[in-house]
Amino acid sequence: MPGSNFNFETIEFLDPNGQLKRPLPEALATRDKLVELYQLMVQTRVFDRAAINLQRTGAMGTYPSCEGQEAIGTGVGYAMNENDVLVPYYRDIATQIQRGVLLEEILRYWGGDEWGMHFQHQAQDFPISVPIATQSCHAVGVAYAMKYRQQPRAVVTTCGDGATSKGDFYESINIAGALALPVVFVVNNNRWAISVPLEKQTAAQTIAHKSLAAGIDGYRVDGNDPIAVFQVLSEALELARNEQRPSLVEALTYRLCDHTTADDASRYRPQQEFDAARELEPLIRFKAYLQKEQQWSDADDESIYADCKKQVKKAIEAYQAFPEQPPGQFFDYMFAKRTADLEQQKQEWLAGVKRHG
Amino acid sequence: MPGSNFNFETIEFLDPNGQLKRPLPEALATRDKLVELYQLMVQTRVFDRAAINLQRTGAMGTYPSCEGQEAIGTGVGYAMNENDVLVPYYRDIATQIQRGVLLEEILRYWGGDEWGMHFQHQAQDFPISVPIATQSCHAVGVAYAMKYRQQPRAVVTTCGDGATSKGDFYESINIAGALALPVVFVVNNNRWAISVPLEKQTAAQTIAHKSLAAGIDGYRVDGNDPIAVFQVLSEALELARNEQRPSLVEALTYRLCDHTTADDASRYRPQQEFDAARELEPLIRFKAYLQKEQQWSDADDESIYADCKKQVKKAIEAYQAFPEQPPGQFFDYMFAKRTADLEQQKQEWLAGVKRHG
Amino acid sequence: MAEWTQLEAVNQAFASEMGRDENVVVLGEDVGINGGVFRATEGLLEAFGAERVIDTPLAESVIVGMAIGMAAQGLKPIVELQFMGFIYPAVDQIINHASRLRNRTRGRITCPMVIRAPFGGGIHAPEHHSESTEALFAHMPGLRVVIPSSPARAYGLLLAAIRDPDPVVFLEPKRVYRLGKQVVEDNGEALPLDTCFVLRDGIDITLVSWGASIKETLEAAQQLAQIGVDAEVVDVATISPLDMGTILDSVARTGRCVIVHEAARSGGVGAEIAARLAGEGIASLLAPVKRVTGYDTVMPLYRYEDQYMPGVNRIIDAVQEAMEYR
Amino acid sequence: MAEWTQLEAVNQAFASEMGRDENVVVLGEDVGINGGVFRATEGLLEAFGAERVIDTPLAESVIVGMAIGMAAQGLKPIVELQFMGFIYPAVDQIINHASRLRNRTRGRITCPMVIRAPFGGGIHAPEHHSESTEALFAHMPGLRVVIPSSPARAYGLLLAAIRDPDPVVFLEPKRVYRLGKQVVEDNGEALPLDTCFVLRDGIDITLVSWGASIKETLEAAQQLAQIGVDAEVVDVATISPLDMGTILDSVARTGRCVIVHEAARSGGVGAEIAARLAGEGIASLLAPVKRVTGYDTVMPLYRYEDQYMPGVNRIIDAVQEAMEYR
Ligand SMILES: Cc1ncc(C[n+]2csc(CCOP(=O)(O)OP(=O)(O)O)c2C)c(N)n1
Ligand SMILES: Cc1ncc(C[n+]2csc(CCOP(=O)(O)OP(=O)(O)O)c2C)c(N)n1
Ligand SMILES: [Mg+2]
Ligand SMILES: [Mg+2]
Repeated sequence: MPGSNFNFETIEFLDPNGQLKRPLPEALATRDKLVELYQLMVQTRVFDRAAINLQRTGAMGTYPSCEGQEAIGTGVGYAMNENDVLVPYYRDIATQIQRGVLLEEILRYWGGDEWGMHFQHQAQDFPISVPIATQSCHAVGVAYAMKYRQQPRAVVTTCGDGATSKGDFYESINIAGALALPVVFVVNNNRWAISVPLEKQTAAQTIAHKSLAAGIDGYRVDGNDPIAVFQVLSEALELARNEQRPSLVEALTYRLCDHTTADDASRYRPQQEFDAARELEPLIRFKAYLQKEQQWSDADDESIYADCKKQVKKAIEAYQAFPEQPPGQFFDYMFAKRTADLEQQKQEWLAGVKRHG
Repeated sequence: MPGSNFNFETIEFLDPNGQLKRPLPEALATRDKLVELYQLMVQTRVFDRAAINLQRTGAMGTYPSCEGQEAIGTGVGYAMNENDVLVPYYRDIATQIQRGVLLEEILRYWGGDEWGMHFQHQAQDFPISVPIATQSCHAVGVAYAMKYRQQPRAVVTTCGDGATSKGDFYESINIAGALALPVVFVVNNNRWAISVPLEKQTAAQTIAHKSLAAGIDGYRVDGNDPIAVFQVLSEALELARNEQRPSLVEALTYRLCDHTTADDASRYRPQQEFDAARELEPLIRFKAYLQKEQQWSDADDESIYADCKKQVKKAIEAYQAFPEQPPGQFFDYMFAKRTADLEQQKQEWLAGVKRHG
Repeated sequence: MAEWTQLEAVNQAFASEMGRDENVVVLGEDVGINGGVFRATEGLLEAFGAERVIDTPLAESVIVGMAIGMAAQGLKPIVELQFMGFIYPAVDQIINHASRLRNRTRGRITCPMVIRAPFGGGIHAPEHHSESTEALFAHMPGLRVVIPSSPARAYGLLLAAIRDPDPVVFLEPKRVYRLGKQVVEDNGEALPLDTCFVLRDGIDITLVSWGASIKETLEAAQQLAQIGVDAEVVDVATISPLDMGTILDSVARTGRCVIVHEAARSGGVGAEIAARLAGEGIASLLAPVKRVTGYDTVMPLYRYEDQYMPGVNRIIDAVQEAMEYR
Repeated sequence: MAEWTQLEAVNQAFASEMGRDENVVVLGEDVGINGGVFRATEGLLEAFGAERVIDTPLAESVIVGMAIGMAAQGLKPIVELQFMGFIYPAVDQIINHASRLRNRTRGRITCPMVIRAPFGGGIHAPEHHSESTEALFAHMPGLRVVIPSSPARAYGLLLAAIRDPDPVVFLEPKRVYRLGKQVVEDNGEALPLDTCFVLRDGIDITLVSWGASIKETLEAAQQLAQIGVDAEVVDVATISPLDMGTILDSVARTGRCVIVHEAARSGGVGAEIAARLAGEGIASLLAPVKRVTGYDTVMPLYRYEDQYMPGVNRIIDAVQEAMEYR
């Protein structure tokens, strides 16, 4: 078939055994930085497990785990500048924590409170978008504003493999190409969209091939390797910031979890495939690398886990200590100022509360 | 840029001077067939001019000319089997007339009467879709039904270059690939979407490259050459019907007309570009070929034009002789049976007509 | 005879009709091996095969658009949209095509298809999973909008929707999907569309509702009975086209009306019902028509959704106001 | 001072506000060199450059979605959608995002943006070019829906819409785009949103309308005056949120009300107004609230569109019925 024989090379630094296959990128060539990457992944994993547990015990609502996909967010966040903007989806915790979003805010959102998206320490990043792929469109708008103001900034927006089937994804990459906007589209290709495997999602040879439809740069990267993700994103962001060259990055990973806590993947996922993917997961690999090449000890490892657990414990306490919204606050943020209708409805509502408690 | 160096060859038979560059496809290797192709193009052109004239004189509403693009519909229609299905857009007159749609029906539609889409002699083809690219979705559904019933049939759906920016186009080619459906997407790349030139529409290297996003076959063809269009469509349809291989065909042409009669292209279109495109248009080229290679005389040409004009005159007479819809018919086809509400509204309406005439 | 939840009733209606008519196919995200995120299509893949139970890519516009093409070829597609909050990308196909193809072609191409979506709040689901925007579709000429509120009606109305020669938006109140079972005979018999169901006779006031709110409405009626107010309860069921006759008849007898729905108040389907009462029904009205509804706000995230939902207390308050009006 | 058509007034509002505020940008299909298919953006490209007057690819969803991203960064995007019939692909972005981002982020990210679309029938345009589905947007919490009906209101309300800190759907009645000129002062002054405009005082009956139908409504009022019926005419202008106070006041004085709109009757914005009259306003009503509207059908193709449109005769008939009601 014409065209299908074109290949995107998959960029890898660490192999599944933690063996470094190319020299480290300069920006990561110190032990501290590498440990930081590891710490971010561990932090994410520890948080993720705790969040699932909160859901299971009824202390929080439905939650989408990102187990197995921690390297993507870690590499992406590490490559971003503070004044770049993130337009995320729901498996980007590792990125969000680097962007200043608090763990307790993430819990608060999944705990059913809008304040979880208020982001005390992050003014410009978008909240996650539940309607799949819609955020791609916002990202190009943010990128347009940066270009309009001639700022050397860029946008990273993320989505899943399933999202690449949606019109919004394609309209966005196409307009990013047509208007030459500083935006990087990162696709977390975890091979599943709830119960639909990638093979049913698209016949495209790879997700990276979709970049050709928009005339933007395409990259494929090992999404279980935070070094590779960092490196590719750094390059892509550089081109975006300085040359207004948009790109699409396909990060290959696997969803080592149910779709969300409301899902049961055993209904549809072949156990063998899952077991094989487990072998490739980022934390084991990175630890092996650190042990082999960076004098990483079991004690170091334990101490990092202990640290992360402490952080998460604090976040859970903060989550549980959040004040309730004042009664009827849901009327208050629809518009800059409550309309007359909303004012009347709020009064009516308050009167009802008064009557019935 | 990775991938952008991949090229789709443009398939051509006739060069702009009417010189045959490859042997004729077997299916067209008689003078009669070639004359038939020419006649279809002439018929379309003559009709088109007459339709514009009807609009200008107030006898018909807004009309989208297809001047310069007659070879696409001619080749497409000629390649289709009777039991294939066409899901067209608004510049497919040359295809539609081969499918049994009457010229007077086309006039009737643009003359503001739904009966123009009733198609007395064509039960299954879709009417044109005004909302851009929406028809691509219908085409995959029709193709699904054919595949479900294991019929060796296929669907052709068409759209413009602008339409390829829309989510619906992409969702459709992607699902056609994912489900392996017998459908051919033909893009009339006339280089403009109203006032927006192709360069602003997409940064893709070619429209054919968009096939790579869906993992379907891609073709590029000279859309001013009905032989080339016929040949590519024949191959693509064969693969669709027998192997459930969907494809995307980019047909290169130029919009040698205003967008519609409501448009004034001189506001935005470079005259030079237009003049250059004029040189390449299909009727001149095909006539030159017939003269050089098929003993085509001026008398033959005049007689074909005379024939076509006669047809068009008859069509206009039929259009003008159409009976008016019975009063209030717009209530009658919303549902298989008028609902109680519609019955009541129709009675109310009829009473008003009685009162005021 | 079996006892079913609404969800089971939906599933059985599928099974029954797919067994009867091989033109019926089901398509949507996760409808196959996963049986749908609510399990409404559970077992269908095994029973009818992957050609008839189609797991699609994640693309709502083409899912509905594709169903239109299928329907034009004589199939009877049933689309599952995962949640009503994800119906919007398909609105163009629904409004501009599904509802119009018959009229556009003067009957040559028709769209017998069903678009199903779970809707409504109250299950502590994430953002965009609690929509009640049925009014959007009720305003669209050429569409039927049908909402069951019990297992028997889910079964009978879904059968009717599948067999209807025109497109039907079929909204399933997910809050009551698994709430309460009912004996339903699996006899393949459809219930009538375009008809209200009177669930409780009464003489003092008419309560009009649909979907999950029927639950609170019936509860309110029961409590009201204890304080001497005898309420009639009407389940609209087909919210478009409205069977206004039944409602007008009831209000002609009771003189008072309270409409209950979860959707935002302004421009909700309650407005149309109240408007017709203000028109044709005005002579019957002894009191203002009250609407107990969601507010003109987004549905709050789950921790606060109870504040938003129209509950029994609010219905009773409105009824009492209406009863006291002179 | 200049005499402008509505179209010129829109164009001037653009020019005025773009001159004043460089955060204002315009985007859409053909808005650049072509000046928009109706020429509403004519001259803006030359005056403000291609960075601020953006010809986009043909993709309504990303056009609106992109505007959301721009607005989040402090730009004030004005989107032109070519016709209201092509707004549907963008409904998801409008409903799920533009109207909700402020609430979702508790005010952190807001969407000051305007979505303009020409709407309504009566210009003999092709299929899908005659939509009046304003009710869809009026039902959406978090959106303002504004419809001017004169050059002065087009100018003043568009300025207000651009300056508003929240998203505004701004629907321009294209049938009257070039019908009649009016002296408008180009003073950069906005008119108030969320307010009805009383166009004619009267004591016998209240006529409520918006958009192009204001024309027939005023004509009807004039003819009615000749037969002794003195009608008050209210232009709703902001159809969401409704300024119901003005309408209730008027009906409190007249006791009768006829609502006129081009959209399909069932579930139209007229329903909400009538419903509020049936609620809060019931004590004022001396006659049934009448709605003179489009029918629950698709707008017919142009040869038959006059059959569909609510004309002066139908308004007068309804008024007479309302006046005769005892
Ligand atoms: C428009 C829309 N349709 C459907 C859904 C329901 N849904 C939530 S996540 C999901 C699958 C997403 O898969 P993918 O894009 O691969 O991301 P992943 O969850 O695998 O990271 C679906 C269908 C939704 N949120 N939005
Ligand atoms: C969804 C939608 N948006 C906008 C329009 C208005 N419109 C009609 S044709 C057209 C341009 C189409 O360009 P292209 O796809 O290249 O086809 P061409 O007319 O050049 O054959 C536009 C914007 C429409 N019909 N539908
Ligand atoms: Mg995935
Ligand atoms: Mg074109």
